[in-house]
Amino acid sequence: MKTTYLKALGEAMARAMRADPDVLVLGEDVAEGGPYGTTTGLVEEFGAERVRNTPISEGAICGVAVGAAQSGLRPVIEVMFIDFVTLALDQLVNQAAKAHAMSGGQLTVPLVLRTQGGAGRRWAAQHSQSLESWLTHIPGLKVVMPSRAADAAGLLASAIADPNPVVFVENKTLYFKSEEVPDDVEPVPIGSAAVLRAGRDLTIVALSRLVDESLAAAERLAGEGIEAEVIDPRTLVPLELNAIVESVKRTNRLVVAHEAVEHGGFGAEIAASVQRAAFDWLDAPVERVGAPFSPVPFSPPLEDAYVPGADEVYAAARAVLR
Amino acid sequence: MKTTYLKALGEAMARAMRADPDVLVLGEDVAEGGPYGTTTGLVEEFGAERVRNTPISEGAICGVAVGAAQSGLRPVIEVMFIDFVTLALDQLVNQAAKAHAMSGGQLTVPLVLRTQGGAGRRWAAQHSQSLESWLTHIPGLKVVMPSRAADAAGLLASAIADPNPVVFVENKTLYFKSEEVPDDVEPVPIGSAAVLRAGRDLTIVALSRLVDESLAAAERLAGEGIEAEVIDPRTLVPLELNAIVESVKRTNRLVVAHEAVEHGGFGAEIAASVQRAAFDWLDAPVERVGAPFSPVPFSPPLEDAYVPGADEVYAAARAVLR
Amino acid sequence: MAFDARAVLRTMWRIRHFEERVGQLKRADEVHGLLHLSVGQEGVAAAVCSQLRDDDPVYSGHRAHGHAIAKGAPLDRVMAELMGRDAGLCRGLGGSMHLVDLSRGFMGATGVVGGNIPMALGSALAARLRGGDQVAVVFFGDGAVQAGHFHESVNLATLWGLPVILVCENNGFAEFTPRSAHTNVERVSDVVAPYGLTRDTVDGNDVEAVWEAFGGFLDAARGGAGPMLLECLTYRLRGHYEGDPAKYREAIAKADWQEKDPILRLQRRGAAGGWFAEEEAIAIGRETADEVEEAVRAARESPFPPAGLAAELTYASPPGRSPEEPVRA
Amino acid sequence: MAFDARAVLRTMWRIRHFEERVGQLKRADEVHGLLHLSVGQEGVAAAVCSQLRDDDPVYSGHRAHGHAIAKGAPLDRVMAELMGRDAGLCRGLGGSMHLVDLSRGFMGATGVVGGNIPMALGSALAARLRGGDQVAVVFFGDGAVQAGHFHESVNLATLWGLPVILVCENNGFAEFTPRSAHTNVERVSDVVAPYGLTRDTVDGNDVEAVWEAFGGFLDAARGGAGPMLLECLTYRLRGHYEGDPAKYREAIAKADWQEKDPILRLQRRGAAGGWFAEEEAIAIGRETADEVEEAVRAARESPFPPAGLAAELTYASPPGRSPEEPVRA
Ligand SMILES: Cc1ncc(C[n+]2csc(CCOP(=O)(O)OP(=O)(O)O)c2C)c(N)n1
Ligand SMILES: Cc1ncc(C[n+]2csc(CCOP(=O)(O)OP(=O)(O)O)c2C)c(N)n1
Ligand SMILES: [Mg+2]
Ligand SMILES: [Mg+2]
Repeated sequence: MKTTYLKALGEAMARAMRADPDVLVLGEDVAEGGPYGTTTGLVEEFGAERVRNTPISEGAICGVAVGAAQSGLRPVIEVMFIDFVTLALDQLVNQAAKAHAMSGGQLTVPLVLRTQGGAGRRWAAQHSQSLESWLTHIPGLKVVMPSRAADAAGLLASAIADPNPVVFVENKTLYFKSEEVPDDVEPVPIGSAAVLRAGRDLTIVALSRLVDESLAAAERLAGEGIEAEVIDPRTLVPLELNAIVESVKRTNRLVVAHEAVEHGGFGAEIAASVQRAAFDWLDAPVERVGAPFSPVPFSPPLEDAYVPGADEVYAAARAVLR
Repeated sequence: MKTTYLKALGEAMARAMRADPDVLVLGEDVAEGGPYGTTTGLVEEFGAERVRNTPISEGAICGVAVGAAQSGLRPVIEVMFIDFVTLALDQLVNQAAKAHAMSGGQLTVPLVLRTQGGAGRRWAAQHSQSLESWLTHIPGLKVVMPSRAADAAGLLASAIADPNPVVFVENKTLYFKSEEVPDDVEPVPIGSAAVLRAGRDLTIVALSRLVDESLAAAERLAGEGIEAEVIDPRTLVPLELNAIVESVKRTNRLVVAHEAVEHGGFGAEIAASVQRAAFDWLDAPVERVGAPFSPVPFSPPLEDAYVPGADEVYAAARAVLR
Repeated sequence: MAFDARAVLRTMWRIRHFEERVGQLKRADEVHGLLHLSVGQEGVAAAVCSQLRDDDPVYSGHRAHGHAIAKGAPLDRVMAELMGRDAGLCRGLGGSMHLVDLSRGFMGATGVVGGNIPMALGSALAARLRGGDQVAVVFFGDGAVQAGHFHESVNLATLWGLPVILVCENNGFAEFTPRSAHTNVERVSDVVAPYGLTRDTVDGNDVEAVWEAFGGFLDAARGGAGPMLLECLTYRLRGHYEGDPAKYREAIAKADWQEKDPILRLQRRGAAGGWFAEEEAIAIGRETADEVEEAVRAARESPFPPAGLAAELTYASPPGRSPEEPVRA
Repeated sequence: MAFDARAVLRTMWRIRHFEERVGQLKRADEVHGLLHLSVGQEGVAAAVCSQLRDDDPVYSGHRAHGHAIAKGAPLDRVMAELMGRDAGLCRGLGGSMHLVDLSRGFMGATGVVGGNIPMALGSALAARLRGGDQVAVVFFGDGAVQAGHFHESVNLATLWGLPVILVCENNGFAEFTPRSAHTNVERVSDVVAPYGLTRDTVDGNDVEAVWEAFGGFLDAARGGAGPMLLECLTYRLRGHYEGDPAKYREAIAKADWQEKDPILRLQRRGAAGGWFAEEEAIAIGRETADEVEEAVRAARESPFPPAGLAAELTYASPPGRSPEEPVRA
């Protein structure tokens, strides 16, 4: 069946709400479908009690979700831009992430925080960030970042079913990409990576929007007789590091690619972990592809130059092959 | 002259306020000295207009500081615990860090956000975190994290003089350590590392509280005939990576140690950068020392086991020497 | 519910003895961390929580011991928590600022001022969506009222008509500074006036007054008339935290305090009203003191938690792979 | 300051023509990003900013074009910014939601709703501590009033008596939902009542009324009587952003709008009051339309900024070592 990343998310929410009356959706304008239409149709099917528009109060909304989750509901909240998660971090990091441990295991917080990041739409520095690496540093949170419509649906199903707080990071440029998906989506287990292309010469680990960019770079490399293996971790926490390490032990070369600023990005964690786990197998230093160290510029040519893509992945691949 | 990290900070603020009428201090109970007494005496000398107690409104306080800085003041704000910086991140990350670039260079935001992190005082999961790595991922912010009273004073002077927003990360367990410092403190340039112990066999890069722990580990190693070089970057952004890389090119081995959770901590950035810059010189994978992946437990024996120290640094050193 | 003077007196004494004992044990380094005692404020916790059911969710903040005890948390397990023992309410992982007793509907305390308020709304929302008649209650101080979370929450609670009662213990101080250093609005109940929610300000040291005011709110909220805000004017007898020299304010004269003390007041009132004989009050004081001693003894017997507990409880099962292993792979 | 009908009319037409042109250019893909137009709301920007000095700091939000223009930002440089050109106010780095013109005291816009309000307090604090008589002004919408930053700021501004005027453009909608979906408190001026600050609600499409109300506040604030809040009831004629189908609300009937339109209203009023001849008004409309065309032409001539500009301006000089080099070492 043909669908889009966006529709896949909406349908995953609808399925979860049909299956479990405790699932509800909260966020700004979600009953109107939100700015992208991700939640379109939900209020008609499930009503305004379970599909709740909220005021512009990201902090309180997240706190409400934490309390609701602690009391048995399974809230799915939408924070319109990951840039605004900055307003919800006390609730997410100090409360949601720690409640289970701090209570000695009494409380569980099965909430999903859906948000989206990334540049490319000329929305400038406050609506284009990629801040997922922050969340990977917080024990108690799970962090999911799908690049495929089918994974988005399958991982959202798993996230809603998970007893822990899950941050679900979407990408605004993927929403409208049309894609073929199986008619009945299987839940995708949180913590499992996907090998999207097999190869023997180097491994490329890519996140979210950089997955397609990396596949494009792999095509170009293939034209030059180089076979790149492309892995999409899909989940950042818990990360299936073994899948990456096993691949690197075969290819002996690694490129890690994401859209977030390279400095302090999740690529650093992957690079640091792999150089330790596969030191004797690496024939070249791990190369990282990420955004340069500056805010996202508004001007179209500058934004286009700022956002890493297939060219940067290709160059990094060439560097590790040198 | 003998002093403490705490007193050094207070005196640095007093000196800056004497030298520049635009410098002011804002924060909860700062006129009363705050919970530690860092700002004791300031209100008596500079008055309540320049030493301002605030309500419990971290978000607005940070925003006030941004606006004040954009209008020519040099605010030094105190966020009592780095855990509460979660409430000020919109202002810090979306506004302060980006104002200069987003305005095409028109605005400057010379503000200093002082805060403190770290465990060890049984203050539990919401008052013991180390979140500095978040801030190193944000272009436009400088991040300073001194381990020495003299550096605290010298770097705070530089931070207040800096035209950019500087996050000044202190550690609660260092405050009362008495230390010998020169009578008139020299400003310490932001972005310069300090080699605290020279050695040929391995390099240990340590942050904040882990610096003394690493020096202790180095002593123990010395007793076993191993000479560790200990480097305190002092500034995380901008990081003097060259100082670390040069050292590693001599010692061929690196341990990075900080108190923050290892996963996603700043040690990952250092490890990823060094394995790339010194790949051919490394005789062993870079080892990282950091906290385990869990919230900080309250129970004293568990907290003591949780917080990394000299033993963990020693074990990591032994691992890279294997 | 009719005012149960005996029960309230017993609860207040339980809290008073507990807190006093915690103060001693802190100086003896037997309990740990940042300890915020509620000595002098017991009336609010007792009058409010005595009227709640176990399934009414209650949230508190950094000054939480009294609320947890009043909600029914066992003294020995609260004490064990402050000692960091495995028998503690949170198995020693939470500590003073993070007490939780789910079985008693004590949903937890947060150390981040104001952060607990939206969570209470969430529990209220859950009660409503699941068709229950539970009422959520959140305790917070006057300092929290200046935090954005408070306003966002009051707006949401009124917009959604949630069954939640916001109980502000206004002791006139936030840490070392008086309310006048935090806001121009003296009365917390005035701050929320624009939202048109039912609100009241009472003398928090007059337990009967708190009982009546809260009881009325509770009945209304059960009937679906929430939210409400109850401001209780009270007084913190000790420093902000144990060890705080409290130089920032002059101590209250002993006589004035005798006048204010919610426990002594209730005893005087009870004696005058013939609610209970003086001996009975004395007995309650003695019995609760013994309970606290017994709690200390029991808590001391509990071992510290197993080393791996925090890592084990970082994720709820099925936790999936802990991210640490892969990192260690 | 006496109401200057001509100046205000000219400013409103300037904004109207600019915004309409931006709408066209967006469809032609010549301007970029999330564009929030203020068509229908020009009266507030014009009546407020016309009374300010260049050194009075003004903050705005995501719907900022009109405020920037009214504060004196050159049309061509605003247009060039929306086109992402080097001649733009922010050299193309900011875009529609981040306009800044420091020389005119337009301190900037933020795209994060509510985030601009505390910053305006900071500029007001700077004015006071540096002994100036500047008054800071911040524009925000009704949606921002439910954000914690708003309340924390109102409390602080009143506590510190800061020379800041909070101007709320209440257009009854936040994105796709009416105010009733965000709060039970219809009037923003009622939300702040407890803080006892001077406040007023006026018809924001009646420029004379806005002028008078704001002028009075401004004089008082210069005299040190701040803060104040002015709520301007207005109406957003277009969608939330350009391209928004605006299905969520029925279009206003042309006749009703003719009635409401702040520009037509002022023209009717001006003609009736003999403030200016109809030809004059027509001329103002024509001249400002030409200005906008000239601005478009000039903006188109500007090149895009140099590739390295964002990295170069990430830190103010002396920037010290950019962290990137070391990472690249
Ligand atoms: C967000 C936040 N900021 C600062 C603190 C530090 N702090 C702990 S208690 C306190 C004062 C709280 O006063 P109040 O709310 O009146 O409660 P009380 O201590 O009087 O019971 C402060 C500022 C905190 N815990 N959380
Ligand atoms: C903190 C935050 N949350 C959400 C958004 C998305 N958003 C942009 S404009 C807007 C509505 C703002 O409404 P209002 O303040 O009334 O201004 P108006 O658009 O009506 O001028 C929202 C929700 C945002 N920019 N910032
Ligand atoms: Mg108080
Ligand atoms: Mg609006």
